[in-house]
Amino acid sequence: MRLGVFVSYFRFNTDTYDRLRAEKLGVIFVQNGVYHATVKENGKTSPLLEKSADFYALKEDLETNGFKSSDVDSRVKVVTFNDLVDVMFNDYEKLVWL
Amino acid sequence: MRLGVFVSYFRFNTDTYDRLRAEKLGVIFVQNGVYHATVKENGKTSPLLEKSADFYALKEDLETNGFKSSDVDSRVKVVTFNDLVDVMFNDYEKLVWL
Amino acid sequence: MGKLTIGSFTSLIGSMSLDFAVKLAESAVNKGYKVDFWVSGNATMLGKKNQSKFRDYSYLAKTVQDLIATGNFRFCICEVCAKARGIHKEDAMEGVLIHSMDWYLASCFDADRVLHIGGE
Amino acid sequence: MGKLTIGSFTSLIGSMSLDFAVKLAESAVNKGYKVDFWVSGNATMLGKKNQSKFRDYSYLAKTVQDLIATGNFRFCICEVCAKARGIHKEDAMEGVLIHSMDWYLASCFDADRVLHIGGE
Amino acid sequence: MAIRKLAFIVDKLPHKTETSRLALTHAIASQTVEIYLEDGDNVEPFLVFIGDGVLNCVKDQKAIDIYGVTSLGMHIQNALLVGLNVYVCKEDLEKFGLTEDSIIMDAAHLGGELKTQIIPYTEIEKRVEACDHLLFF
Amino acid sequence: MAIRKLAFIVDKLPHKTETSRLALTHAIASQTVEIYLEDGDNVEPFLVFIGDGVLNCVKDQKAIDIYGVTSLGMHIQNALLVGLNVYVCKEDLEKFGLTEDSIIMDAAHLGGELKTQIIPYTEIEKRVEACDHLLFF
Repeated sequence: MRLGVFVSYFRFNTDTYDRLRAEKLGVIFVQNGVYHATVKENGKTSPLLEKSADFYALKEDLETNGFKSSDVDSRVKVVTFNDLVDVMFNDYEKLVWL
Repeated sequence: MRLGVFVSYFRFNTDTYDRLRAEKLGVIFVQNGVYHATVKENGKTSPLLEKSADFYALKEDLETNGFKSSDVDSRVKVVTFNDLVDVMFNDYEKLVWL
Repeated sequence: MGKLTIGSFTSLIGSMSLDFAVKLAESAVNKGYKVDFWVSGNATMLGKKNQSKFRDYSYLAKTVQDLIATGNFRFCICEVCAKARGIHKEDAMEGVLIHSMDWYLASCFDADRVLHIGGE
Repeated sequence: MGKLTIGSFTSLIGSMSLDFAVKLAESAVNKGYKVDFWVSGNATMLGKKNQSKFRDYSYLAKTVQDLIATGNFRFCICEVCAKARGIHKEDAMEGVLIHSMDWYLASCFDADRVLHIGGE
Repeated sequence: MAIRKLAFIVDKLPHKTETSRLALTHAIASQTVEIYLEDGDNVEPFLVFIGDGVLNCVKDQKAIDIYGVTSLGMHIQNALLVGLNVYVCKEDLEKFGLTEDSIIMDAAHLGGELKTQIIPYTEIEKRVEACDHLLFF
Repeated sequence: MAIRKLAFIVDKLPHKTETSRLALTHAIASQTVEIYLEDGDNVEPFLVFIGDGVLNCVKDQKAIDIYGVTSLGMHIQNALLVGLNVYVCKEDLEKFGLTEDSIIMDAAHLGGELKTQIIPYTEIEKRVEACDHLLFF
């Protein structure tokens, strides 16, 4: 299956996230999830980025929280709401919000 | 200071909890906080119980979630809402809800 | 073009998940998709009429009404969730549908994509 | 006997923090304490009139009204938080006070204990 | 004529918030969905409890006595009663030291025949893979 | 004649939920509290950002442009403008690799004189110890 996973929290129990598998897996950071794409804690990037997946971060939510595209980890693609609709319809068939 | 700390979550970022210090510290498990007093994960009790503090768990919330007083860790005192009012007024002067 | 069904529980203002969901719906409708938007739990507050606009509080009522006016957007609140919160038929905004939870499942039936926004 | 001031933001029904807070207030009033209960954010929903009672949804409106009737319990909703959610003076339950946030701080001024229930 | 399978996945705790409850009430609402659909069409929801979500299944929850609100346990019994499949992750139960005896396994006292199914996570994955839409609560 | 010190402590993130915002709006409401109090009595709130809460202070938040709602940054400037002390935990800023340059340090462009104070956690503890009531958001 092609599965798109929305992550809206920075702090959450990641047991479910860690377990999710799919032929094609996408992780979309929105709301406070965007901190996974931008901040380092004690110099370390988010462990969520270690999963084998395509990563996206919502531009509007990055900016809401004071970040620019240049602050985003190189593994993460910045998308707008407009882009996100295409990602949802073209790249994934099932979507979940953790 | 005499500080009473309410814990209503099972999963939460415990950075603030770990840092809190007081001459007299009380931790009151309510709502889903009661799981800290009752469940073991992989055989281990909650790390929150390792703090130097007096622990309480709300009887009504234990029962709401299907637990009895006999399921509660021996370090934790079971209190009712009625008891809790006394604890708040007699044993602590400042109260926080994490 | 396909149909997107969005379901959300999270409260108006107190959570920005609903702001996210409304903006996503808007983008999808603008691109020509049909969107069904189901709100239950605290999200039913978004169906309440007479919400006031202040700078310190997000305000989604206008966008929802504009989207309804396009004809490609259905907005439905859970009847019993709303009533429990004191939101009855006469308290609802114009154009808002009020149904039982089965409406949402029926919408999922012929949806091409479903985004169910659970959480707290 | 002393005074307890409780402040809560969390939503009606969607979160059970408000159920906890109302039960705590009830126990304190029964023991002879005075309680001020401030609700802002989504918790202002608790001040809405005509909440319906269903088994699948917690129902606090009756307890709040009984507590108000004791004369030892003041229940105040944040005016602007409520208006943003479409809850205006005419939508409020009887006996409910409506003030700005400064009311809460004034209540904290002479409170013996303050329990501020933040969180999500 | 089509059946759409919907997976209702609960990985959060009961009672503090409304999410687990809404998973149950929405899934049970499938009983009346046909009024909106054409003859022969239907949805088939099933419930999955994983991670912390397995704690929703613990027996003897007293929410109705204490807070006057239906417990998650009662909702799970209702789901079994109307014939919804309820899957609970074996490994996660074990992680919390729970067994068949500690959780709600049936609604026999209400006349229900269906039982809760405790299955390994790999089996849950197969069922999730086979569904049309995923709803995480 | 008494002054009650109230500590408003923010350890959660901005924007997703309303909690950080309500910390700021409630603290700022102290400007008008005297109408309820006797002459000479007052409350003195101060704001503390610790843990994840320090991320509320990051500059250039565009919440107003994107979601039409005041950003946490704007609220912090308002707090400084009305003369509330704003303390930010030094160690937590450093943990996230943030500096004075990355956060809101003043409301100078609005005519404010007060500056954000970056102090070690032990200093925050002293201020919290000295307050009458603690409000965690």
